[in-house]
This record gives sequence, C-alpha cells and structure tokens, in this order.
Amino acid sequence: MTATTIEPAAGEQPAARRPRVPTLVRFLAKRIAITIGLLWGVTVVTFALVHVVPGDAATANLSEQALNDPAVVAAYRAKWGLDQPIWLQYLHYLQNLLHGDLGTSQQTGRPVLTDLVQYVPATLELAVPSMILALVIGTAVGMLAAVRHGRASDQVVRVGSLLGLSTPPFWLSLVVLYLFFYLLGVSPSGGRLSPQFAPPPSVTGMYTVDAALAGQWAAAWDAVQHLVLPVLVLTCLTVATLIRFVRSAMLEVLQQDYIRAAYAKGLPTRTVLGRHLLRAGLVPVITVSGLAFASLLSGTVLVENIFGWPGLGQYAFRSATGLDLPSILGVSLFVALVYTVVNLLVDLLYGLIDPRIRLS
Amino acid sequence: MSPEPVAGATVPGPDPIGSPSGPLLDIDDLAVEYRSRARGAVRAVAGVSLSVGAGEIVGLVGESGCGKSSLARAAVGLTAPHAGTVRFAGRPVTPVQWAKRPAAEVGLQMVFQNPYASLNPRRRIGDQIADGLPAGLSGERRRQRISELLDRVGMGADTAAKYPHQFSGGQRQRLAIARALAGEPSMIIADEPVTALDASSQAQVVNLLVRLVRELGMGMLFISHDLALVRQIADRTAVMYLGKVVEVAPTERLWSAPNHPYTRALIDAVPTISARPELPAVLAGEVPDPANAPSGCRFRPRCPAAFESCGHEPPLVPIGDRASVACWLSTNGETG
Amino acid sequence: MSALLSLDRLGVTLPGDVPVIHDATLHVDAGEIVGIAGESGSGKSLTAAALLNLLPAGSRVSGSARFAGEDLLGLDKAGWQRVRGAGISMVFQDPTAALHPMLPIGRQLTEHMRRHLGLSKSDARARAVELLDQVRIPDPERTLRSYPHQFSGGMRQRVAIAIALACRPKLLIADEPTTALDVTVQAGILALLSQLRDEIGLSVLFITHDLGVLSALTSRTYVFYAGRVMETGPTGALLSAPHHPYTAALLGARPHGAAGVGALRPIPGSPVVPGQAPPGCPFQPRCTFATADCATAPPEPAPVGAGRLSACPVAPELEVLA
Amino acid sequence: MTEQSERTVTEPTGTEAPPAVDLTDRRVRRPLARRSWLRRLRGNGPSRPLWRQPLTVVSLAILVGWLLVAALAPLIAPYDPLAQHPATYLPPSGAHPFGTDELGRDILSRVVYGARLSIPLALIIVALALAVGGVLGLIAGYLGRFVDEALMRLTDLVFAFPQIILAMAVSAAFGPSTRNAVLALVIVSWPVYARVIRSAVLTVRGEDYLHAARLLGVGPVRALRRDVLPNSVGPAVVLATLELGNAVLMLAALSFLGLGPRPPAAEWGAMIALGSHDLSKWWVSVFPGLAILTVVLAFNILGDALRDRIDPRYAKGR
Amino acid sequence: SAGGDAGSAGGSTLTIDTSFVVKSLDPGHVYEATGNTAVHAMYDTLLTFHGSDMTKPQPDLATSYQASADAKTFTFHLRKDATFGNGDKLTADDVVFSLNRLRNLKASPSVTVANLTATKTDAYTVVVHAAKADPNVPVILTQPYTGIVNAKLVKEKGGTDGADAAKTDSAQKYLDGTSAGSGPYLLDSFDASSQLVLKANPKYWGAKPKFSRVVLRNMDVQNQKLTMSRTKGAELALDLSGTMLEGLPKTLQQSSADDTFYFLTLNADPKISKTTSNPAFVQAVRAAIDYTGVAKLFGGNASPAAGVVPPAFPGALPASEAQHQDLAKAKQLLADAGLHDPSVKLMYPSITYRGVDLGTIATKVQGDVKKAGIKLVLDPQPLTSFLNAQQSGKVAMRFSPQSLNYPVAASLVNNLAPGQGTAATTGWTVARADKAVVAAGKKVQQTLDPAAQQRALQDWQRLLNQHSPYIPMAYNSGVVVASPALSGAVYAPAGWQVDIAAVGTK
Ligand SMILES: Nc1ncnc2c1ncn2[C@@H]1O[C@H](COP(=O)(O)OP(=O)(O)OP(=O)(O)O)[C@@H](O)[C@H]1O
Ligand SMILES: Nc1ncnc2c1ncn2[C@@H]1O[C@H](COP(=O)(O)OP(=O)(O)OP(=O)(O)O)[C@@H](O)[C@H]1O
Ligand SMILES: [Mg+2]
Ligand SMILES: [Mg+2]
Repeated sequence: MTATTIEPAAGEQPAARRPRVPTLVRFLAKRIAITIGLLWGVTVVTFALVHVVPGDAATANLSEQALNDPAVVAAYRAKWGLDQPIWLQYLHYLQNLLHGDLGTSQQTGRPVLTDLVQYVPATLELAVPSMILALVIGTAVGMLAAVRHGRASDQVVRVGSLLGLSTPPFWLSLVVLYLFFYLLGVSPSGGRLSPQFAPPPSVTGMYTVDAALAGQWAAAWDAVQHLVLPVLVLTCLTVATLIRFVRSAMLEVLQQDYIRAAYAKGLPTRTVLGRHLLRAGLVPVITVSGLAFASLLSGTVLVENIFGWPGLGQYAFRSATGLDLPSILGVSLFVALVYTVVNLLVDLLYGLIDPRIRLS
Repeated sequence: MSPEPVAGATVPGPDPIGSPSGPLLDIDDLAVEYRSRARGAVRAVAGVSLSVGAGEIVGLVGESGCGKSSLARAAVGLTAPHAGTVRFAGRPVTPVQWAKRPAAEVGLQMVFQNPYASLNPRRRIGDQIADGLPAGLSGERRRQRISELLDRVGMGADTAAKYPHQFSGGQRQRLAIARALAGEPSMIIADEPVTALDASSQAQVVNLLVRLVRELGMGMLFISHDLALVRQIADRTAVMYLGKVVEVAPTERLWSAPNHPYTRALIDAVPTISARPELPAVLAGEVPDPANAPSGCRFRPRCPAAFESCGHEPPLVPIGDRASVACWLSTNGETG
Repeated sequence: MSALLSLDRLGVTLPGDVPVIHDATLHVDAGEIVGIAGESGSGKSLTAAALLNLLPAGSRVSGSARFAGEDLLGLDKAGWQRVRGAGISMVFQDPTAALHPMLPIGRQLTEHMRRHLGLSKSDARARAVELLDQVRIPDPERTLRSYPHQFSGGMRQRVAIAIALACRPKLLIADEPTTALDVTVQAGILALLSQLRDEIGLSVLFITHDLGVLSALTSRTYVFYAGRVMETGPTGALLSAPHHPYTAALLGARPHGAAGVGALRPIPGSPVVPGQAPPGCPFQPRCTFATADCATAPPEPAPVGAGRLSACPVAPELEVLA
Repeated sequence: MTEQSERTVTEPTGTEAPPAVDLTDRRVRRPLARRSWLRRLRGNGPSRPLWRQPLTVVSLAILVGWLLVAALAPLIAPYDPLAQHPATYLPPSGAHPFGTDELGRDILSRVVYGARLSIPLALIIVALALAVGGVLGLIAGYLGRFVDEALMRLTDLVFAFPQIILAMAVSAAFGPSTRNAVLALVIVSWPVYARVIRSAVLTVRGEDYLHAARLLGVGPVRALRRDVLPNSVGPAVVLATLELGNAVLMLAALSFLGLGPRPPAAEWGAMIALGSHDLSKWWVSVFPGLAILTVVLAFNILGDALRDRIDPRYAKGR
Repeated sequence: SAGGDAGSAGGSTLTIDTSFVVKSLDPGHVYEATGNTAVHAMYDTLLTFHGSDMTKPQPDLATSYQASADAKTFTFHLRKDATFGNGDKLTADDVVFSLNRLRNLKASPSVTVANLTATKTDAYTVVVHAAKADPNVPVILTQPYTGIVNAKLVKEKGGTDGADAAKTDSAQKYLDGTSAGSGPYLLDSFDASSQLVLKANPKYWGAKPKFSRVVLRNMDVQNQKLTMSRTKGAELALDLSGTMLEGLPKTLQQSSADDTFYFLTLNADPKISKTTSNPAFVQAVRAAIDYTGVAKLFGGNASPAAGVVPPAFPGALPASEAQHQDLAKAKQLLADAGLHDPSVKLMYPSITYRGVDLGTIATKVQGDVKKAGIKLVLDPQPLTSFLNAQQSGKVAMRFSPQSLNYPVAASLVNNLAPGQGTAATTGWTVARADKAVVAAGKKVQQTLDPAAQQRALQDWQRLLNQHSPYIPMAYNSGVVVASPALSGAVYAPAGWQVDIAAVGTK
C-alpha cells in the first residue's frame, strides 16, 4: 500500500486502510459462488460418468435370480427412478439436493447423508491426526534440513522424503501390517475397535473421542491402538511431501535479507529460526497443507481398504464399484466441499499471517 | 490545459518520414489508467502532451512511480491509452493486440529497461534480430543485414549464432538496440535503458544510443530517473510528476534556470562531487500514491513555495522558446 | 587515538576456494563516516558481511579485524551475538527485503533491544518511539503497530536505520542504503546519517558505487576493485585528484556536467570474475596506463600524499588522471 | 495422490488465484532487478553438474538399469513370466530368487517383465497428460478472459475429486484394461500441466522480449510459437519428470484395485494385490513393491535434480 | 489386542469375523450371506435344517406339515408357545403376513416365493399354495427370508403385504434397525460398514443360546486368518477357505461343506460366437482343463468337479466320476471340427470370492487350454458390469462361481435347463439343446420321490457333461473356523452359513 503525504515536512504515515468489511464480504460471496458452481460441476460429471457405464444399479443390487424376473427388475427400477429419462433423474436429484436431501444409497439402503455422517468421522479420525503429525514433523524436519542445508543431515532428510514419496501406499500398508501385526503381533489387525468393546455412544463419531467422553478408557485406548498403523502410513505419505516443501520454502526464506538482518541485530539463532524464519516459511506451508489434506483424503481409499477401516474411502470404493449413484454423488460433493472449504481457510489464514495480502 | 506541441530539433537531421510539418512523435493529452482490485483506479498518466521531432533527443525524468514507463508503453502502443492520442509520423498509433502491427508503425521502436528480460533466452540473437527484417529477404541478404546491424552496435557477426545468456548486461542492451534497429525505426523510445547497468556499461550504451540517433537522424524519447545522465544527452528535457509533465525546456536552460519548484528540487537533490562535502538539498515527503493524488497542483503538499492559487491545477503553458511549465508562480507573469 | 574498527590485511575466501577479498586494510575512527566505493562485484558487500560474520557458511577469513579493542575474528557464537546489533549494526541495500514482511515494526524494533539492553517491554517501546522520532518518522506510536509494506521505500529505510541504531551501536555499516531510492529520498537519508553523526557521534561505514554520494557524505574513502583496496584518502582530495587509474576511470564514466557526445568515458573491458583475477594488478587489463610491471605482482598501497595511499606505482608519476 | 499431491505450487490454491500481494509499490524495483539477476548468475542451488552429484548418479544408474531390464527382459528373465507350474508359492530360493506365486510363476521373471509395462505406460501417461494439459494451458494463458476462466474452473473440478477416486470411477466405468487405466490417469493428471503452462504463459505474456517481437511486427501466432511456447514448457517438462514417478504409483494403485492391465499381464501393482491375500507369502508382494519403489525413487531423484538445475523457482517442492 | 478374551467379559460374547456387505436386515429384502446369517438368528422360519444335514427340513415354528400329493398344497401346524421379542404371541396371521409381504415386495428374495400364496385356516394353521407343483416348498420355507415377522408391529411401521407392497411398504428402514422376529437373538446395533451386534432374546420360546451377545464384525479375509491365529476367546471366522486354511493353528476347529461350484459358460448362440457355439469346441475346452490343478488353487477341501451339483447336496455325482484333463482328446476334437487356433474372450467378475481371486482361476484356465491350442483372452469386469453383460446374453464365454438358490439340488434345474435363467443368458434355448438333456431335466422336476429324484439328477448331470455349454471345474466349500473351546460351530450349506444360536462352548 502506498502511503499518502499531505504535510510537507512530516514525511508520510501509513495511509488509513479503506474499510475492510466490504472486501471480505465480496471475497466470500465470490468464493461461495465459485463453490456452488464447482459442486454443480461435480454433480454433472458424476452423473455423466455413472451413466456411460454399461449396466445400471439394478444389476448391481439385485440377486442374480431376481434379475431373471422382469417384474422384480421393473419394481426396482421404478423404486429408484431409474426408469425415467436421465435428464429427469438429474433434475430430480438437483431438486432434492436443494432441500438438503442427498438421496438414498442403494447399497446400504440408508440416506446418503446418514452414511456420510457415519463414515466421515471415521475418516477424519485417521486424517486429522495424520495431518497434524505430518504438519508438525514436516515443519520441524523440513526446517532442520533447510538450516543444515548441504550437510549430511540435509541429505538424509532429502533422501528420506524422496523415499516416502516413492513408496506405494498400499504396499507400505501391507508391509507394516506384516511386520507389526503378523510378525511381531504388537498391533491389532484392522478395524476401529476390538470386538470385546461396543462402539461408544456416538457424539462426534470418532471412537477415540467418544469413548473418552463416555469415560470408557479401555475402549478409548483400544481405539487409539487401532489408529496407530493406518495413521502411521498416512503420515508417512503426507509428511514426505511436506518436508520437501517446507525445506525448499525455508531455504528460500533463509536467503532473504531480513533473515541476515535478524542475525545482524544480534538475535540468537533460536529466535531467528523460531520467529523470523518460521513466520515467513509458514505461508507456503499453509498453501501446501491444503493440498496435502486433499491428497490425504484421497490416500485413505487404499489405506482404509487394507486396514478394513470403515471410512469414507471404503465407502467411496464400494460406491464406485457398485455404481451406487447417490452415494458416489454424495461422496464427490462432500469431498469437493472439503476441498473448497480447505482452500478458503488456507486463503483466509494467508491473510491472517501475511499482512501484505488482502483478500480481493 | 493548453499543451502546445513544440516541434523542432536542435540538431538538423533528415526530414521526418511522415508529414514533414508535424513532429515525428506527437503525444496529445494522453492518459493511462490501471484498475486493480487492491488500489482501485490508478491514473498513472493523467493527461500528458509531449512531442519529439526527428533527430531530437527528449529526456523524460521524474521520480519512481510518476508514470514514465506507463507513458512510454502507451506511446509505443503496448498498452491502450485511456484517453488522448499518440501519433507517429502523422498517423495514430494502434495498440498492439491480436493483429500484426501495421508496417507503417514498425518505425516506432522501444528499448526496454531490463536487458535480461528483453531478449528471448531461448532464441539465437540472429533470429531475434531477424524478426524485424522484411519477410521477403533471402537468406544471404538476411545474414548480411544481421551482421550489419550487429556491427552498428559494436558486436561481432559471430554474435548472431549465440544465445543471450552468453552476454553481459551491457552487451545485451546493445543487442536489444540492434534488434530495435532491425525495424529501421525513425523513432526510439528508450525506457531507462541503462538503469540496470554498471556505470561503465551505462556509459557505453548511452554513447551508442546517442551516436545512432545522430547518425541515423532518428528521434528518441529517453526516459531516466538519472538527471545528470539526461543532462548529458538530451536536447530537451521534460519533468514528470505524478502523472503529469510539470516542465519542459531545452536541457541546459532547464538546469540553469528551472521554472518549476519541483524541477529545482530534483536538481538540487543530485549529489555532486566537490572538494568539500556538501549534502544535497532535501525535498520533503515522497511521491503520493497516484490512486490518491492531491487536488489542485499535485506538487502542492511538498512544495516549499505553495500558496493559495495552488488549490487549482495549473496548466502547462509555454514560456519562451520550446519551453513550458505548469506552475502558478511562472504563469503569473514572471519567468524563471 | 586508536581506531574504532581496524582491518589489517583482511582476506575472504568463499566456499569452493574462491578468493574474493585480498589484503583489505581499512580503519574507521569514532564519529567518522567512511566510504567504500567500487563497481558491482568488487567485494564491498562481502567486506561488510565479514565484519558481522554473515558470510556464506564455509567461507574462510584471514588477516585481522579489531573492533573497539576486540578481536572480531576470534569471537565465538555468544561473542558475535553481543557485538552484532550492540557493537556493529547494519543497514542493507533494499529496505523491503531487509524488513520482515510479516512482523509489525514495533516487534522488529524492540526484540533486540530487550535482549541487548535488557529493557522491559514498555521501556523498549518508549525507546522505540524515541528512535522513530530520531529518524524523523511521524506518528511513531502508530508506526509501531504497522507493517513494512504500509510504508514507502524511503520510510522503510528510515525504519531500518532506527532498528540498526536501537542498541546504540558504535558502528553502523550502511550497504548501499540509498541505491534503491529516488534522488530526492536519498537526499533525506544522507542528511539523516550526517545529523546522526553530529548528534550522537555515530560512526558509519558507508558502501556505495555513487561517487557523488561519497563526496557529499564521507570524510574518507576506500576504492575497491576485485576485492582489493585500490586507493584511499580524504574523499574530497581523492575525487578531485585521483591517484589511481581506476578511480579516475570511475570518475570518467559517470555523467558530469554539461552536455556533449562522448562526454561519458566507459571503462574498457569488463570487471574481474572472482577467482579469475589476472596476475599482478587486477585492473591492469583495463588500464590505459598499464606497463609490463603491472602484470607481475599485485602492487601494495603506497603513500601518495597527505593521508592517501594508492596501489598504483605508476600513479604518482601521472599528472592529472581525471 | 497424491498427490493430488500433485498439484503445483505455482498456483497455490485451487479455486482461485491466490490473493494478490500488493506489490504495485515498485519504488524499490530498480536495484532489485540487478541484484536478482546477479544472484541468478552466481547461482544459489547446487550448481555442480548432474554427474557430480552421487545421489543423482545412483538414481540414473538405477533407471538405466531398469530400462535395460525392460529392454532385455527376455534375456534376463530366467523363466517365461506366464509359465504356470504345479509347485506354487515356493519361497525365494536359488532356482527362484524371488519365489513363485499362486500359479507357480516365477516372480523374478514377472518383476522383470513388469518393467516393460510400468515404465513405458508411465511415459505414455505423462506424455499424453503433458500434451493435453499443455495445449489447453497454452490456449488459456494466451487467450485469457473467459476461455481462461472456463479452463481454470474445469481444472478446479478435476482437482476437487480425489485423484484416485476419479481414476477409479473412470476406470471402473469403462472396464479395466491398460488403455482405460491410462485414459483415467491422463484425465486426472492433465490439469496440473495446464496450470503450470498457463501460469508460465501468463508470465511470458508480460515479458519484454515478447513485446519487443510484437513491436517489430511479429504476428500473434508466430510469437506464440517462437517466444511464448519455448519459454513456457520448461516448468512443465520439469514437472513431467517429477510426475513420472507419480504415474508409476498411480498405475500400480489402479492395478492393485483390479482396474489396471488385465491378467495375466505381469503388472507390479496387480502382483502386490495377489500377495495381499495372504501375508504369510510375503515374497509375492514384497518384490514387486521394491521394484515400484526403486523405479519411482529414481524418477523422483532425477526430476528433483533436473528441477534444481533448470528452474530454481521450482526448488520449492510440490 | 485382537481377539481379546471374551471369557473375562462374562463369557457371553461370541465374535464372528466375516467380510460383509449387509444392505438390509429386513427378511423381505435380505439376500447377502451375512444378512442371511444374522436374519436366521433373529427370525424363526416354519421349518429349518440342523447342522449340515440337508436331507430333510426339520420343525421350527411349524411342529409338523403335510404336503399334498400334487405338491401344490402344504399345511403347516404352528407351535403355540412362540412369542416375538416384544412379548407378542406368534400366530398364523403373522405367518401369512410375512410370506405374502415377501412375495409382494418384489425384492431380490421374492423370486423364490413368487409361486406361493399363504392363507390361514385357524390361528395356528397355515396353508401355503403353490401355483405350480413344487415338491421343494418345505425347503424354501427354511430360508431366512421366509422368517416370520411380527405383523402388527411391522404394519405399524409402514409394512404391508398388499399386492402393491413393492411401492407402498416402508417398513424396511425400521427393520434395519430393530428386529421384529421370534428368534433366539435380537438386533442390538447395526452399522452397515463395521459391525452388527446381536443380543440374546430374553423372551425366546426355545432353549436359551449360550452367548448373550454376538458381534459380527466386518473383516477382510487376511485379517480373519491373522485374528483367528491368535484368538483366545469365542470366535468364528466365516470366510476362510481353501488356501487360507493353510498354516492355521491345529487347535482351531474347522467345519465345511462343498456347496459351491465354479463353472465356465460358453454361449450356444452362433450369432454371438461361432466358436463357443460349436459343441466340439466346448468339449475340447472341457477336455483341456486341469481339474485337479484348478481345485488345488482353491486349496483346502476343494475338489475337481464331476457335475454341477456340489457334494454337499443329495444328488451329486460321486467323486470317482470327477472330470480330468485329456489334452490329446482336446486337440483331436479341435482338429476333427476343423478349428485352428481358436481364440475367445473369457469374461469374469474381478472379485475375490472365498479368498480366491477369480483372476487367478481364469489365468489358470487360460494356461491349461493354451496347451490344447486354444487362446483365451481374459476380460475381467467389475461385478456390476459383469452381471450386466451376463444378463444381456451377449457374452461368448464367462466364468463365475455358482451356488444353489436354496438347499435342494433340483433347484439347479430351474436355472440351468435349456431356456431357463442361466441357460437363457447363454443362448442355450430348447431348440438348440439336445432332446435327451431336455427330457432328463423334465424328469428331475417331475420326480417327487427323493431317492428317485437324486438318481434322475445324476443322469441329468452326466448328459450335461456331454451336451451342455456348462463346464463345472471345481467344487469349493464354505468353512467355519472356530476357536477351540466352541461347540456347534457347524457350516450349514443352507444359506445361513452357521446357526449362531447353536454355537456353544464345550
Ligand atoms: N500494470 C499495472 N497495474 C497497476 N498499476 C500499475 C501498473 N503499472 C504501473 N502501475 C502504477 O502506475 C504508476 C506509474 O507506474 P510507472 O511504471 O509508469 O512509473 P515509472 O515512472 O515508470 O516508475 P519507475 O521509475 O519505477 O519505473 C505507479 O503507481 C504504479 O504503481
Ligand atoms: N554467496 C556468494 N557465493 C559466491 N560468490 C559470491 C557470493 N556473494 C558474492 N559473491 C561474489 O563475490 C564478489 C563480490 O561480491 P559483493 O557482493 O561483495 O560485491 P559488491 O561490491 O557488494 O557489488 P554490488 O555493487 O553489486 O553490491 C562478486 O563477484 C560476487 O559474484
Ligand atoms: Mg519505469
Ligand atoms: Mg553489494
């Protein structure tokens, strides 16, 4: 922002900022419009995709002998509206969507919203700790590598993160299962909870939290144990990207004059790194963490399948292979929404951390 | 505002190509506006009239952000002006957009500030120069013409096969000049062509430009923030402040007897070498944001001589031979 | 009187065995503004960096550097933290790059004060207001809450100077503090530094490539070329009657005075690339006065008048160089 | 994956161009230009030649090794990769260094032949995605306005789906086969290139050398070909190198889910899937997994090195 | 950790590991294996089978029944002490409502009872009429989907047995969350993705089950094996079969029955494929397959197929008649028919069924027939696409597992005979079929005496092996793996895998 001077002798002062609220409102309005457009696009694409597939939901959801009975097939198609022209089906879906009705899943027979409410917390229970771990480790290790640029520890980190990026997630899942479950027997197999425990009363949908809330400490601990391996795998996958990114972002910051200036002021290394470097390096990290979260969600598909984790990834996988249109649409919409919301948060956070950035 | 196109050249040269009567480059009441979400509308050039005759070097000076580059880019046709007209050899300059540039306008060329960005790093020098040669030229003629041009700027013919990264900043600027010459220009707009260079390369490039202008009888609008440099080469100098030209005069006269307080302040701020240390005079404040220009005379808030008339905008009026000034102090009778 | 800062045959070798500074001998007295001039790449900034131990990791420094009686090259980590900011401080070329864009100015202005001077938060703030006043920034209270991007380049440089002065350093190194600024703004900064010298007895090592600025501000000047001191002496005398062909060439290349084609005299050839200096005098390939002797050994600076040294053995025999 | 991972950082966040930093205050621009160019000349990255970096050399060796393995598979593989044998699930031994699978096929031979699938397919995927994304990005960047807007929204749309789910859906919709897996992966990966090229084009559009050429009377199409294109593809090519590893991974993931090349093709991901049914036969999964790991690692290291060299800006990581 | 010691939790939790997709627990809709297992424990049926004995339906809610000689009318006498979980008495009204609702819902399981109508004669007598003679009605009425629901309760929740039930019945949602049956267990909680919990029905009319709580948890096969290897508590695994059984601790109990067969189907319609419709080609493929090798891929108890009826059911061909490979014959057949280097696409669903990836079997077949000079191109499809393609009748050659609709071998005739369900999608019309095969099928359906019917079935199968487009390759078994301390964990090839209520401790 350029300042304005009126006093001849006084030099200048920070110009008064124009009122910010309208900017923010405009920004949000635009983002919401874009989000709506995006969600609409998602419905179109999914609808089109499901309809180019040979075979419809009736085949996927009726028994083989039932398929031989035209009456049963007709009843099914009528029940799910599959006998209507596609554009009508689409309009119908949109209409319900506007009323907050995502339709009923053909494979579970329950409202898609109910399914999402059930599966999303399970996935978040994996994704959130993984993301937090990855962020903390990624930032710390990436920063360390940047500071020790060119030395042995930097090389180790670099190779390590490249290894992480290069490991197939499904293979890693199998390897850790083999090691920690099959060979060592130190971790539980799949699932969210050992069978002797009943799922805790649902508050957040996350077993660890719910069990703790209900005071069922044994169950909470058991749920935590079940989390360890899948979270480990997801963290490994995400942290590699983050480390690389943080490292190069911090390297760039380290070359800035203001870091030299901070040293020149006589500040101890700790302060320079912890305050000056971290603050500036965090901006790109925030950007990438938005993307990393999206990729993490995507990574859950494979990991959940291998660990038998009943989350969104498994649900998505089964919906896709079962051609369960309402579920696929529900998942796609949800993920698209998360994607845009995360991006929005990233942008808002950006503005919060970096005073130079204005929402426009 | 009553801009008076002031034509003429101190050094006699060949007649202007277009209409023999008018100046070669004629900028009339030009305005350039940028709209950005952050700052709103920025009037970077707020009604400037200026003309350059054949064989004439006109210097344009002013503080950073006063709109010099915006003026140059609009004048050459890289951006569409918001208002006003630019005429080159008598015909209006059309902004370069989707169409190919009309052949008649190729005689108006520009030399850019950053020699590192103004040459395509992935093409050979020769190819880039050839961009400006007529399409019908045979391979042999083309090669010949390229080496001629390179020779003119003091670079060897073998340069044509090389890439820009093999040259220093000063050499690149010379190559950029050779490329501009390929269009056989009669007018060159040079936007801070030496700012990015070392003192020594600066001298080389400036010497080259001035020599070419004199030899080829071209006109040149030489933009710079370095007053001393402009003083060295320009026949006339225009001083710009916040999107407006506040004073134009033959260079020596401008230096010895500036009419605008701003011109005076600029000159006084240049540190000079002398036996006893002598601090340059301080002009208070800095250039205001053009998005938020002061009313009346734009220099009023910083002007040591401001008085009540300055609440109204002073027009640029001629004062004597090929000189104009926009200051109430001068227009109220006195000159100087 | 012993010098505040004295460098004796300081040499700097960058990682990869690239020698960039050779035998730089230089001193700054208390309350004095000393200039370093030279083309781009002549090692001005690296000399400054060496004085604050800010050289690229893996650089080697030889010779000696004493500051206020202390041996700088023998300092340990804690010692450097003590000297930096409180003993020697620095102003960089580009104030935009040298101020942290995401920390409020108040924070950047007080954090080292609290550390070096042991001030409380409120005391540090009070001093910060005082400092901003000293560098002529209006409305200091508000400035403390603002961020660098809210200021113009000139104001930013003033803020940077305030930060450098915060811990009452004895020496300020200013590395081309006005190169990024308009002449009008530059004049203000020069005036400020000059006032500070007069008011608080500040010593300044002022790096620039603009000879006009040197003349206006400094009392003595060192001319660097290819990491060597070519000539030194009182600024006025040095610039009006240079005793080294390089100084003369620098003067000739800059615009001066009246118009005329060819009035600018470029220095032929191009500057030395570090590590590829020719044997003998580094300027010899570009020098119009070079003799065969010049290519044998780098000449030692020798006295050529009152307080003046020149590293050109031929110079005293030449009449007027400029 | 990843990477959605795979999105680039040149365009930080998907849905919208990042909030602009208000850098219009250009008072300090002049010396900056000089400095940054000096800096670039001095270089700030690892400026040692590629062959002097041990890591890069090792990865190059691995990659060349794999390429040789792929080219000479019939000579290297001890057995026919498809030959079934009644003795199934033999653990690694002298006769079968990697053991045999459930049909008694030699895993070493299958891993060797797997290189003939994964590596060329990854190249094809990346080449197609680069071509599609490149052309669209070039058009969007150069034409701007609503063409640009529409294309960017389209890339957003693809980004908004998790890559693997979209690829799965496409692959499931058209039936598993090599062609469809490639198609699916191209569909999910072209937007990255489109964005990178687009932003590179946007940069070039503001470059003075383009202006200079236009001022000399060069037409828009010629300028696009001579000035814009050569200066925009660099980042995308670097990105493509980095994406090669990712393509191998994604292809393996699709195969693992049964949506890749059809059996009995020796595809690494599918081989891992076979082994996943029974952890006790660890050798069935472990060796193809290691094959993927080494190939991807080699691609990644090379891409990294190339990026550091060609475009310091990309040293940012993704 | 895994398995846990259920004993310490009161000795009353039984864990059942299975990889499940349960879409509904409403008997009117249920049709997947896990759903059937759970519904069988929650809902009583008129008749039932005990253990793995499929020879004769046993009394359950009906203490006895009479079948008319024409196999069209069946009269059931209900026990009078049966009550629903909420205490309501179970009467003939509930039976009539349940069976008619099932038929009219026109959901997946409705097909089997489309032929049947229930009426009541008094509060404890129900008559089931078959529109077409069907001696197997009592067997059908053992199936979980014929479970009796509390009519009053279900009607309250929107259920109806009216002719338009397919459109108007809305009780499914309720029944997915609450059980309305008279069985030994009640539904405690149901989470379609992770687990299904049953609790003992305190008002159950029969002998109390041993376990007060049963957890069916969703677990992939791999984990089932690992979990069972370590289990200390009361635990069952339902999907371990074949090769997965290798390496399990010897202490674990296994119970199995060969109740599934895997077969190739070659389209008999020349318009679809000249090659597959050529009987010589079919016979050549039949001769080229390494039956023992295929069976070995399934591991465990799997065996080479002799005919289409799996050994778990009366009417199967003896193991001595198992098919075997004869490459010379295969080549000869091809040569005689003038088929050179025939090439056909083999479509199969890309799924893992009972621990075996079907792609592996298909690859094995591909390798076998190649030795006879036949080229198969594998064409895996997602299950849905496979089913769809199969339904279209345009698939030249396909491969899939098949089990019985209900535990009577004769039900296969309904499906496989020329012109019937599967045959229709294979282009095997009556016109194209061999007269003898058609006649043999008719004979099976018309023979009401069980022993005679079994002989007829065997004759029919022998003819199929010569003149049909089906090539059964191997039988595979369902297996129940149980922890050592359990008793009664018997695999039931009856549709419900295991009778949960019968599981106890030794
Ligand atoms: N593309 C643009 N968008 C928005 N504002 C712009 C743009 N270009 C220039 N401006 C603004 O217009 C004003 C004039 O800029 P211009 O570049 O013409 O100045 P200048 O005199 O050439 O400055 P300098 O000496 O720094 O080159 C400045 O305030 C600048 O911020
Ligand atoms: N980090 C570095 N790595 C390698 N070489 C460097 C580095 N920093 C500086 N140099 C080289 O050292 C020489 C001296 O550089 P220095 O920055 O001191 O020059 P300067 O006189 O300050 O120039 P300028 O006027 O451009 O600021 C230059 O040739 C430069 O290329
Ligand atoms: Mg400019
Ligand atoms: Mg410097």
